[in-house]
Amino acid sequence: MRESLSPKRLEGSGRWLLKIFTGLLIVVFLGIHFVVNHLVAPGGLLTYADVVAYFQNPIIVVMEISFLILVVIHSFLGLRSILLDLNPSPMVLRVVNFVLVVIGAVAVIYGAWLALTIAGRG
Amino acid sequence: MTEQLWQVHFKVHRQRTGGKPYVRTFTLDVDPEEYILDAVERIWALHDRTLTYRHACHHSTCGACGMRVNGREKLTCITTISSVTQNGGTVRIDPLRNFPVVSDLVVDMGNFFLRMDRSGFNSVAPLAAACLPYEQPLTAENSIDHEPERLVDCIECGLCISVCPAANTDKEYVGPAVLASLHLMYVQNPTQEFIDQADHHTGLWRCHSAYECTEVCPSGVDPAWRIMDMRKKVMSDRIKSIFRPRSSEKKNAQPA
Amino acid sequence: MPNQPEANNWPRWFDPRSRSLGTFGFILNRVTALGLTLYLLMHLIALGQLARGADAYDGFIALVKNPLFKLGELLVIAAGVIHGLNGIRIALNSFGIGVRCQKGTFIALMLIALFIIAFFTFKMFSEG
Amino acid sequence: MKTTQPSAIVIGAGFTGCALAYDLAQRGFAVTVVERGELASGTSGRTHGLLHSGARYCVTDAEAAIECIQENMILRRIAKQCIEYNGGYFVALDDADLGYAPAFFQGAQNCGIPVEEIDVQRALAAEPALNPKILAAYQVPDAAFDPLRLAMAFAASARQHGAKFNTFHDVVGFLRDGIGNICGVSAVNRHAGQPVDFRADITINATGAWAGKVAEMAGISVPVRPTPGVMVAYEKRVTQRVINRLCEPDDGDILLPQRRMAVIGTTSFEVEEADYIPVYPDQVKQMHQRAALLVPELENIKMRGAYMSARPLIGGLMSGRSLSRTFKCYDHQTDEEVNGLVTVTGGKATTCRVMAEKTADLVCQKLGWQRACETAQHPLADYHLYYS
Repeated sequence: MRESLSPKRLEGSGRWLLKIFTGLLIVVFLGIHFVVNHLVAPGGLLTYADVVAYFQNPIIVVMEISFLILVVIHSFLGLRSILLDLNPSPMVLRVVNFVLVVIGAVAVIYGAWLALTIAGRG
Repeated sequence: MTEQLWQVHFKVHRQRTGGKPYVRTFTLDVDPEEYILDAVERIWALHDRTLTYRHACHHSTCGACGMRVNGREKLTCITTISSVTQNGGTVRIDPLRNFPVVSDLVVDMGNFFLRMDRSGFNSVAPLAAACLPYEQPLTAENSIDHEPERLVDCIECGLCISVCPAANTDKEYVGPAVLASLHLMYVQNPTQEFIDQADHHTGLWRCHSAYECTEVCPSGVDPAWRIMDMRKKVMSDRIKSIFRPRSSEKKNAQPA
Repeated sequence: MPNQPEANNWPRWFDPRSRSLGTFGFILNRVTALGLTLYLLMHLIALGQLARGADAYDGFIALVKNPLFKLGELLVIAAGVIHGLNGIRIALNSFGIGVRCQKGTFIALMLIALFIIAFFTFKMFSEG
Repeated sequence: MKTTQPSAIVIGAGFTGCALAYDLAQRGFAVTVVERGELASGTSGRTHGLLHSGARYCVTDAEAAIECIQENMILRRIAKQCIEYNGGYFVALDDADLGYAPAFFQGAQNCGIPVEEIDVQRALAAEPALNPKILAAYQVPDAAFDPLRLAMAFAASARQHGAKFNTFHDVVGFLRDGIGNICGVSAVNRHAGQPVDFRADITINATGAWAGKVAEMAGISVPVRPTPGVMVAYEKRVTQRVINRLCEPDDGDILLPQRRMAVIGTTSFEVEEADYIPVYPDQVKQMHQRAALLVPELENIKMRGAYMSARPLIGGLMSGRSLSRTFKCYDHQTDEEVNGLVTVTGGKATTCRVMAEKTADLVCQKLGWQRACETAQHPLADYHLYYS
């Protein structure tokens, strides 16, 4: 075979599938989210008390946290793909990867902590 | 062809190697059913001998005369003047995007052709394989001493790369034509090597489904469909590999 | 030589001139993607108010009640709906499904999106 | 007997120029090609795209026919990459055509062209789009080729042997040494708009229909007549084989498939100036009628393109069509006492390789350089590699 068109592969079917999979789940979750919101808190979660009450349900807590994880994965994979369109140098890309992972992790941990604290204030 | 002539203003991109680009306007009386390339050739022959442009076959088999006509990628030898303007109208003619401009309307196709070469692109294919897989395959009765063949659709004009939004920013992206070539080669000879070449961040995964390539292709290659067909293949292999024992997974494994 | 692909051509991603329907799908998807990512971060920071107790949060909600924020909220919903529906099309396409009728699919999905957005607009601005 | 590497300038990068550059480079010359436009941007690119079996000329011009069938077989071997080799039919549409058949069959055989009479029903089964009224059909080894890619394949092979191509370089004059012999050309780089000189032991004018104008710059007259013909391309590939009308060479007597198209040609008339030849609507109409005679459905199929191509026919007193299609090679030392310039013109796409061979033979003999031609033995380099 003649030499391949380009060296190291930085994006492939795995990440794409993950993007599609998370995207799909997000759509599903959003659906549930709206329905549940209207059953649990018909007026919407417009006061602190409502929110705390809403988070007393452990299923809700789990759902919200996993929802956050999905959104972070999906959006940051997308963001990385957009940045790859700019053909970054390997150095820059390494930084990008690092930053995305860090921000993503922080976001998830922070969100989880938030959900749990609120839940704890029952 | 109609006898009545139109007056049309041609605004042509001019640029000497290393010089500043500017626009020069030529006003011609043209037959509306003439082709843009005829007008460009007449501008060179009768108005300005310094104008440079690429052309050869004048009937859409060579792919040399790709330009942007009023901003849109066209094969100028088969684009009638009446299809892009009206009597007294203006036609803007620019070189293709995403290819280095050598001068005026001439772009450097070198890198693109070498990528086509590396993709294994073969200009002649068996009759059935030369068509799109979803088409009714052409067949000819075999009174010929070998399997009938034909020149394939892709004429390597580069319009698809010029119009592709991803190719705008990423010079490493091989572009629709090369991916389409890999698909064509895979159809003729289903070996993994073609898929592996396409399965890359500078290949299949740089496409963002704008489908412009298929829109502008003057030759019915349908690169967008070919790209998506290869994605399907890569992803189904990938999914299968998840359920297959580790050992057989090497080929599709993602580098870290 | 000029006219080569360059990172600083990125504004062309969003340039709809002399382009076909497919690119509008691409532009919409990219704009909404960036918008929603931005919103995600803002949203998380804003919700930090919850941690700071009832008064902080209720005060924040009061602020959010004004039409300007409501408009922003609506944009987020719109972006979500468009990105979601368009995403479904692109996902299906990448499995080789409906590539050749992608235009029709796009129009249909965007009409649905329009309908949903209209519904939310009505809903939000009707209940003061 | 020359021992240091000889150098040559080839003016023109059409089929002849590219093939000649390859031939000379392969014989060890340092070759510089100077072309005012893109490769094959003159007559070559706009050729009909028919790889002749020679049968078209086997009655009127045996010399040309024999050359064609020989070169046809060679190109089929060395240039597979840009030829769709599906053969061709000669079909008789009326009694006149039938009357021509015996002479045709005999002529083809005399010229060594593998010709076979095909039962009409079988021909119609093989090519259902053919006019069902055909009275006879003969199969010959015609083929269709891609013009630009054929030129590029020769050019790519030339570059593999070190030839340098200067496209978009307009030759404006000849350089002469102290004693009036031509020692190169002065040109203008049209990309940069700058003059540039090229020097070499010998300069070959391979500009086909423009050979007369280029030779004029050296004060030499070459009797070549630009003889354009029109070609019309249709949106549908109606046949898989080349369809020729079984008659003496005539207007619109060849219909060939190319990619998804069908291309009908051609006409023949003479012009002085080959730089710009308008496409005449009446000729297009005429082609349309002729095409519909061979394949009736073309009557209603959309035209995709129409173009003019100026054959380089070598002058005499006779009118265009009846001239020999074989090429001529002039050593201007023998004719005009101008040393250092050779002109090759005439010929046709199918015979470009042998034109190059014969011209290179002459050049080698002039310079006392003894190297045999090997262009018929080896396949051409992949045309993409022209850019390597």
